[in-house]
Amino acid sequence: QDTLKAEVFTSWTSGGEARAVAAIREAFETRGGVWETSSIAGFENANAAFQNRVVAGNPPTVRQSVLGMDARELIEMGLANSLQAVADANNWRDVMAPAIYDAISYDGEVYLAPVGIHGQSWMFYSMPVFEAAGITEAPTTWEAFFADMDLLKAAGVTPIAWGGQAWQEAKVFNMVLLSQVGNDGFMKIYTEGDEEILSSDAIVKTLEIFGRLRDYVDEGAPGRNWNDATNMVIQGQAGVQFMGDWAKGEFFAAGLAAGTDFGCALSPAATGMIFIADGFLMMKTGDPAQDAAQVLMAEVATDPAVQVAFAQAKGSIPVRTDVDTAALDICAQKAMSMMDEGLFVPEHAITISPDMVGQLTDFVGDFFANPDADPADAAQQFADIFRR
Amino acid sequence: MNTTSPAPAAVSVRDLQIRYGAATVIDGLNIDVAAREFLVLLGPSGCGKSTLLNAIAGLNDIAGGQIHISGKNVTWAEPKDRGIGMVFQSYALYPRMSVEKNLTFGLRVAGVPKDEIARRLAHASKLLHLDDLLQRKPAELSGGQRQRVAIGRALVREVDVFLFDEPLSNLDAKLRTELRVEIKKLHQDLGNTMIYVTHDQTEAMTLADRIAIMRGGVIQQLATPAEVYHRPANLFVAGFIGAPAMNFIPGTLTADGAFTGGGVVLPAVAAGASGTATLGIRPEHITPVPVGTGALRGTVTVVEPMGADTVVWFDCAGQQMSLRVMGDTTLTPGTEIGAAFDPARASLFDAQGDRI
Amino acid sequence: MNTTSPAPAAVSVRDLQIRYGAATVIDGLNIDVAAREFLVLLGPSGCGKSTLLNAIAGLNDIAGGQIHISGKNVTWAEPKDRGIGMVFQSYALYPRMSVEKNLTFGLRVAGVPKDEIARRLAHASKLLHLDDLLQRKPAELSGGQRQRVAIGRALVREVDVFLFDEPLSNLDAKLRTELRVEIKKLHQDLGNTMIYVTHDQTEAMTLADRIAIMRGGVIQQLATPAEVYHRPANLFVAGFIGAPAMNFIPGTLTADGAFTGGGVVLPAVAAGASGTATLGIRPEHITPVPVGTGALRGTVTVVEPMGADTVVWFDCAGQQMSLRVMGDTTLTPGTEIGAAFDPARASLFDAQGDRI
Amino acid sequence: MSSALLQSGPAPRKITIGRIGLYAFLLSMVVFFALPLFVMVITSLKTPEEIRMARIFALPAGLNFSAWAEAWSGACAGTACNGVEAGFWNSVKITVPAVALSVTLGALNGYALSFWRPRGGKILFALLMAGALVPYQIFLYPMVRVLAGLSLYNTLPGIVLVHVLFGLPLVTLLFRNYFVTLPIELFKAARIDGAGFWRIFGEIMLPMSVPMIVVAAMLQFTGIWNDFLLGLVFAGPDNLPMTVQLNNIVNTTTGTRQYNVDMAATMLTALVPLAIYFLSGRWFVRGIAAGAVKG
Amino acid sequence: MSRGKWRLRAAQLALSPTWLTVVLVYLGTMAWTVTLSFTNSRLLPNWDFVGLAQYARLFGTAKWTLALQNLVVFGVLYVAGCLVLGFLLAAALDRRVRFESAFRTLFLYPYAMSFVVTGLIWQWLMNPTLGLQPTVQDWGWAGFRFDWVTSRTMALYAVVLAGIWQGAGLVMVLALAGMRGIDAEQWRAARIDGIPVWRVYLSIILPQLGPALAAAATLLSMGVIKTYDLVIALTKGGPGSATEVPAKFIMDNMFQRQNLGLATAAAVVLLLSVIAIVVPFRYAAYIMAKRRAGAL
Ligand SMILES: Nc1ncnc2c1ncn2[C@@H]1O[C@H](COP(=O)(O)OP(=O)(O)OP(=O)(O)O)[C@@H](O)[C@H]1O
Ligand SMILES: Nc1ncnc2c1ncn2[C@@H]1O[C@H](COP(=O)(O)OP(=O)(O)OP(=O)(O)O)[C@@H](O)[C@H]1O
Ligand SMILES: [Mg+2]
Ligand SMILES: [Mg+2]
Repeated sequence: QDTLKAEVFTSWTSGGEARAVAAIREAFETRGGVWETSSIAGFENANAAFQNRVVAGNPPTVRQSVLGMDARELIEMGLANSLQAVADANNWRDVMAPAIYDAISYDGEVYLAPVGIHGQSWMFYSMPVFEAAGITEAPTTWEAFFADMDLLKAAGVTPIAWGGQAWQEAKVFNMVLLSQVGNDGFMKIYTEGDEEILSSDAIVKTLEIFGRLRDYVDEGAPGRNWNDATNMVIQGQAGVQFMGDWAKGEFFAAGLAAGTDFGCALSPAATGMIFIADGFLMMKTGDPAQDAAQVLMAEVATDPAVQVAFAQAKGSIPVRTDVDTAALDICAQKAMSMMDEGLFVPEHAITISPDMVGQLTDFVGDFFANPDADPADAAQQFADIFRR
Repeated sequence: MNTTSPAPAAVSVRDLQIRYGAATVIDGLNIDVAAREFLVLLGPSGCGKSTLLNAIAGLNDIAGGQIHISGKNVTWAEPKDRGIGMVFQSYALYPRMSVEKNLTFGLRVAGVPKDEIARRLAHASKLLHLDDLLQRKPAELSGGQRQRVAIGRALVREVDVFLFDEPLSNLDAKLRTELRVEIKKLHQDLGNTMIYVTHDQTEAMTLADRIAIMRGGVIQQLATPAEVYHRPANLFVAGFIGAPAMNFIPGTLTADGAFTGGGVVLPAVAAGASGTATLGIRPEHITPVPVGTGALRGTVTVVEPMGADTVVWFDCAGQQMSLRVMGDTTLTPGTEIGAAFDPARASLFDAQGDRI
Repeated sequence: MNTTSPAPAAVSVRDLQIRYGAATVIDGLNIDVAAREFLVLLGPSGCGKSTLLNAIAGLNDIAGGQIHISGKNVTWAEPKDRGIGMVFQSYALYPRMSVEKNLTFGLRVAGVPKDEIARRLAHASKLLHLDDLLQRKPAELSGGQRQRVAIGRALVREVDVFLFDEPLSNLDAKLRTELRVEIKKLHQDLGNTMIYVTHDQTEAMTLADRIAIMRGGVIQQLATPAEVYHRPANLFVAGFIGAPAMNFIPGTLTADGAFTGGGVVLPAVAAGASGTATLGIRPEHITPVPVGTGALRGTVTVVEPMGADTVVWFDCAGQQMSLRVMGDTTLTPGTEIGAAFDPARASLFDAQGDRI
Repeated sequence: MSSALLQSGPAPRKITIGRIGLYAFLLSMVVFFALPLFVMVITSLKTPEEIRMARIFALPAGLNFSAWAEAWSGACAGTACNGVEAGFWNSVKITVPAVALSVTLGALNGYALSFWRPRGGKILFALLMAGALVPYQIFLYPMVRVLAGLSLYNTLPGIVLVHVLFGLPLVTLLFRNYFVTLPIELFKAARIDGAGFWRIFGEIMLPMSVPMIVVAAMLQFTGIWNDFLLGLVFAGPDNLPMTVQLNNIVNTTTGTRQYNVDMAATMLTALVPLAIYFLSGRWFVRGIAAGAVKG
Repeated sequence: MSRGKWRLRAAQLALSPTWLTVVLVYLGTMAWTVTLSFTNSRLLPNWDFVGLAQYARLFGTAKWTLALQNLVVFGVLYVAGCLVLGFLLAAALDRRVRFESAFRTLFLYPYAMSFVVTGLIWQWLMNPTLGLQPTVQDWGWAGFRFDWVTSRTMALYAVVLAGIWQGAGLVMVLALAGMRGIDAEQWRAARIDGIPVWRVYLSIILPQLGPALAAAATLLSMGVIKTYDLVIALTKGGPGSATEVPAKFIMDNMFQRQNLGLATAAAVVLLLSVIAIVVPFRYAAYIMAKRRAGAL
């Protein structure tokens, strides 16, 4: 009999990511699977390698993929296996939040096995640094935030640990945007390209606030990796970092505890939690053994115990609502409760095409890099992305 | 087919046409080389000597005509099958092979038996005094030695026809004189047919049984050295052969066949011709005589003592002329002299430059 | 201080020593070149001619000695300050500059006024017939034209001493003959001092007022061409000058001064000397005579007709000898001949090779 | 007696201002060119603590090769902690045959194009040169299709083939330019000796082109060894070259960036081509002088 | 009488792999690319033709025009910089310096480094918080700034600098070989003419190095168009889009943004621009060579 061998193609190579994957792997192997990792660091590189393998008709068994539009074309071209049967058998519709179940379904059919949800509107901060600067609690408005940042500056630390790569900047931009347009407005922009909101003052305001952040960034920021930025907070060289919850993994890996060494607050004035979720896409390989392995993989990845272990390691939150959250850290618990309240908003990558994601990223990157950029003009450019 | 009775001719070229791209370099050339003959192709640079030789060797594609070697039509044959050996100006020795390997490469390629190769190698290296050099690489040889190896490479092929393309022109004057004599002796010893390209007239004169003087792909004169020297077929040949060059006196032919020009009057030299003409006199056929005597007069400009003889340049009615005397001379620049010559040894050319 | 009265000498070299690394190429050489003299340095390749010339030009570091030019000690002066112009074998034209630029580049760098440059340019280009070529690049010139430009570049410097390093050896024989005459005329017109390096003896013979024959960095003979040709100072000079080379007959001198060797007996040629000796006879001083008459006898091996004269090689007691006759000859290889010569025109060398 | 006499005029000074300026320029260039290498080496020898002090020019406290050892066999990329060792051997397996093949084929091309001038040769050469100017990215998909069709995709022979194909223009150019400088008489002499196409190539032309083989091999070697994109796309998971693994190590970090390990891995990756240049740079220069790269 | 043809059969045979490569790989790929550029392919190739829409979009994309501009600026500065520095180095080494071969090796070794390594190391040296800047500031020169990689205006020059560091050695070797090939008598002639050394290099040697430098420029240009690794390793195209280059634009759209149609259109435009630059250049060289041959 053929072994249940699965080649898993991921771009998860950093510490927390790697440990999270290991959690799935362990369970998969315990249940008789044979796991083979193909990981390439960097999205561009991983994508290039993956897409070429698809073109060659030699895809890996399992592809790590972001929920939403990213996998759409592969599915539409019939290159992926449906997971509807697994989903039905394991009753995914009931144990997963509707937002998630929607995001893994394409035209009514489930194709992705979700593995983790990331809350993205986080502001991590170093508690010792805040204390030393005389800041007692995390700011909840932008005005308060900037006041605190001035304190940090005066204390001689870099206020914001800034990862100067456009995709990171886009996430911060979204946090500001969310604070200005609210959950509904955010959804309207990113699902419908709502003209009214796009032409409103809120966008200009967003860009003004976003632009002000430049003053609190050190000169080494451009090009910096997110984990290098996280490390600045860990080392006490910087005060805050805006980042998704995967940054927690770095804090934990450095032996820091949430709530005592570092704080996880919502970004100022946040009205909800922007999320992004990862899943496994099961590629059509034409090999029955691999098909079987894919089913096993889907079951393992969504298994409650694995979900908790994965979330713990990666800093994410489980995709199921029926798991025991006690083992999770306080940040994750905070996020879970927000999810229960229905305050989760999907990130742009889930709702708009990769092409538009790219344009948005370019836009944000250029805007932030150019201190002379005029917010009003920039608001026009932002709206243009959705007008095409 | 009608002209193909090449039994006596070792090499016979018929209506040869050669083009490089659009340019026709040789257009309808015919030449027959007798067996055992030493034929020299002489001409200025670019006149097509190498082109012709390469065509005979089969190294050039030809556009038309035929080539026969030793009675066989080899027009389309491979170079190796033509029964020729060739020696190049640049020696073209294989730089990474020893002399011995150089000499035997062709034989080994052809699969000649070992002992036969050894025999031929021994023969050639003895004849050319290469015995001590066999293990050297070409870079370790002097120019003259390299040239001998190149000849040896043709020799071991034991063919009837040897082709030489300016084999001595990369050597210095002294060596050239020595090797010239060697080649002449080699020809006397071997008795092959040799076709030899050069632009050095001394080589041509001393080596050739016959000289073919070429210009622009056309043979101007094909004759023995003496004939070419003393009875040049046209002005080009006359000017090309001889150093210093033949003196030319422009003039006219009158209806009665007399030549007048440059102060010279020669009665009844050319019956029937008329119009402009040129009189050619070789420097050694002019003798200095007291001023007033002799057909010519002029002022000495330069005196070139050569040891055995002396060339005196003089200005004759605005034209530089030269004369040659044995040994030394007392003439000095500035002297007025007269000059006499023997009309019988002079050449006369018509308006087209052809000999009358 | 005793030797330094260089007023009459244009160039004066004292005790010159030149080393390349450890090898001493020239060791204690002295030579004086008179003003307006045409001195030729002649010698085989590698004998140090270029080295000496470069030292005079200031292009070589010297290890010892002094050099005076036009009365000034220039031993350490920069080349440009020595009042010399130089013409190189490879022409050394600046390839990307037009002829005009080539001629004037040095003047422009030196900051010579524009009209002065124009004057000198006009003068040189007129003298050398370069007017039509001024806008061409060197690559667009023929060899002879390039050589004229190279001379022009030395000319515009308006200096007293011209140095030539084998200026004609890259040209073909015909052009060489022509330009040789031009250079000779140039010297006659300009009246500068010229030092001219060559290994071509014809050039040396025809151009020189005096020839310095060098070998291994040492001057073997410094004399007029006629003297060098007819009374060579030693065997080396005798063999080096003349083509075909002088015939040498080895022999012995008896106590009474008679020479015996190769079947030749010459009574009382060298009083006082004895031991082995060599008799040298130039080919043109040997005349073919009926077998049995004449001092020598032999078999003709090769006949080289040259047009104006003919060289006949004959085997004389196992030794190749040559003789030269005017015009053609009826001798053919294999003929037995006798050969006569005039002892007065022969040279005799002692065991050390020096002239007796 | 004559020392006063012989001593006349100033003897040339050996050390001139120009000379000093020349060496000053050269030394400043040495700093410019050597600095990065120097920093890489010393950083790779430092401990993480030393690096954190942010003095990149400070010499390491001691010779600490642990970063090298880790980079070689222990550094992590994802769940795998194997360093660059496997990649090193993959690179060797890819580079050696690819260099050998492309140099052979390029030499053959150059030879055929320059001496035999077959019909269409000029067009072929022009197309080849045009191909050298195209960005690799656009070759990827079609090449992948072709290789997949040949069952060579993601195999060692496949990646070798890709390198050979993309190396051809440069190597062909080198050899063609070299062969046209050789005297055509050599070729003619061999033809008269009866040698055919292959024999002339193997016994006469190849032995003569050693300088060019060196240049071509060195250029190809560094090119292929340093390649990232083609290795990433064509080599397949089992044959990933060293550069891809270097990328995985350098671009993924856990906590504090291990600059010393990054630098050691970088050095290890660059080591082979560097060694080749340091050891045979002389031959490279000689080959270039022999006429490799002209117009 | 089909002579001549069979004689060349071996040559054609030897060239057949190359023909195959050229036709299948180069021409085939180009045809494929051109075709795709007329489709609206996104993640994977499809054959849904949309005419020139991708081209229209391409030239409406500020990032692409910026990438082209950057490529031109980078290409010109990089090639010119390599040529100038390489020539200077060669001229310096040509002056019979001691330890010449040590210098030469040192100047050449960066050429053995990949662009990835080059980019990494210079990114580090030019990083204002890690590299040269804090160190020199520590030495007491507080105003010292060397933050090119993170400066929007200077980042492109940072790429140029790293490129020159990598490529100047090759030019040096080529130029030095060219200089050593120049007839020594020209130097002597120039000394007699009293031309200062620098002037000889400038007015006499430099013009003669034309072919060598052209060859070097060709080799370097081949790299310019493909510039990707260096930018990725050094700046990732940033800050903002300050160092965006066409190859990265193509790469991003092909593999990141699921915009294959646009990527292929960009590739075609890039290719056409290369041809538009190279062909007239080559043609001019060809004409000049012809003229020179004809003139003699
Ligand atoms: N491969 C070629 N392609 C085009 N033209 C050529 C080629 N080879 C020779 N030619 C031309 O053909 C003519 C004859 O050339 P060829 O080499 O036969 O002259 P040559 O008499 O041997 O001259 P030289 O004495 O200089 O060797 C010349 O005008 C030359 O330019
Ligand atoms: N730069 C050098 N380094 C070392 N030895 C040299 C150098 N130049 C010349 N020589 C040696 O010095 C000797 C004289 O050389 P020189 O060039 O003066 O000879 P030449 O008489 O001009 O010869 P040719 O007729 O070949 O030009 C030769 O033995 C040569 O090998
Ligand atoms: Mg020829
Ligand atoms: Mg010399």
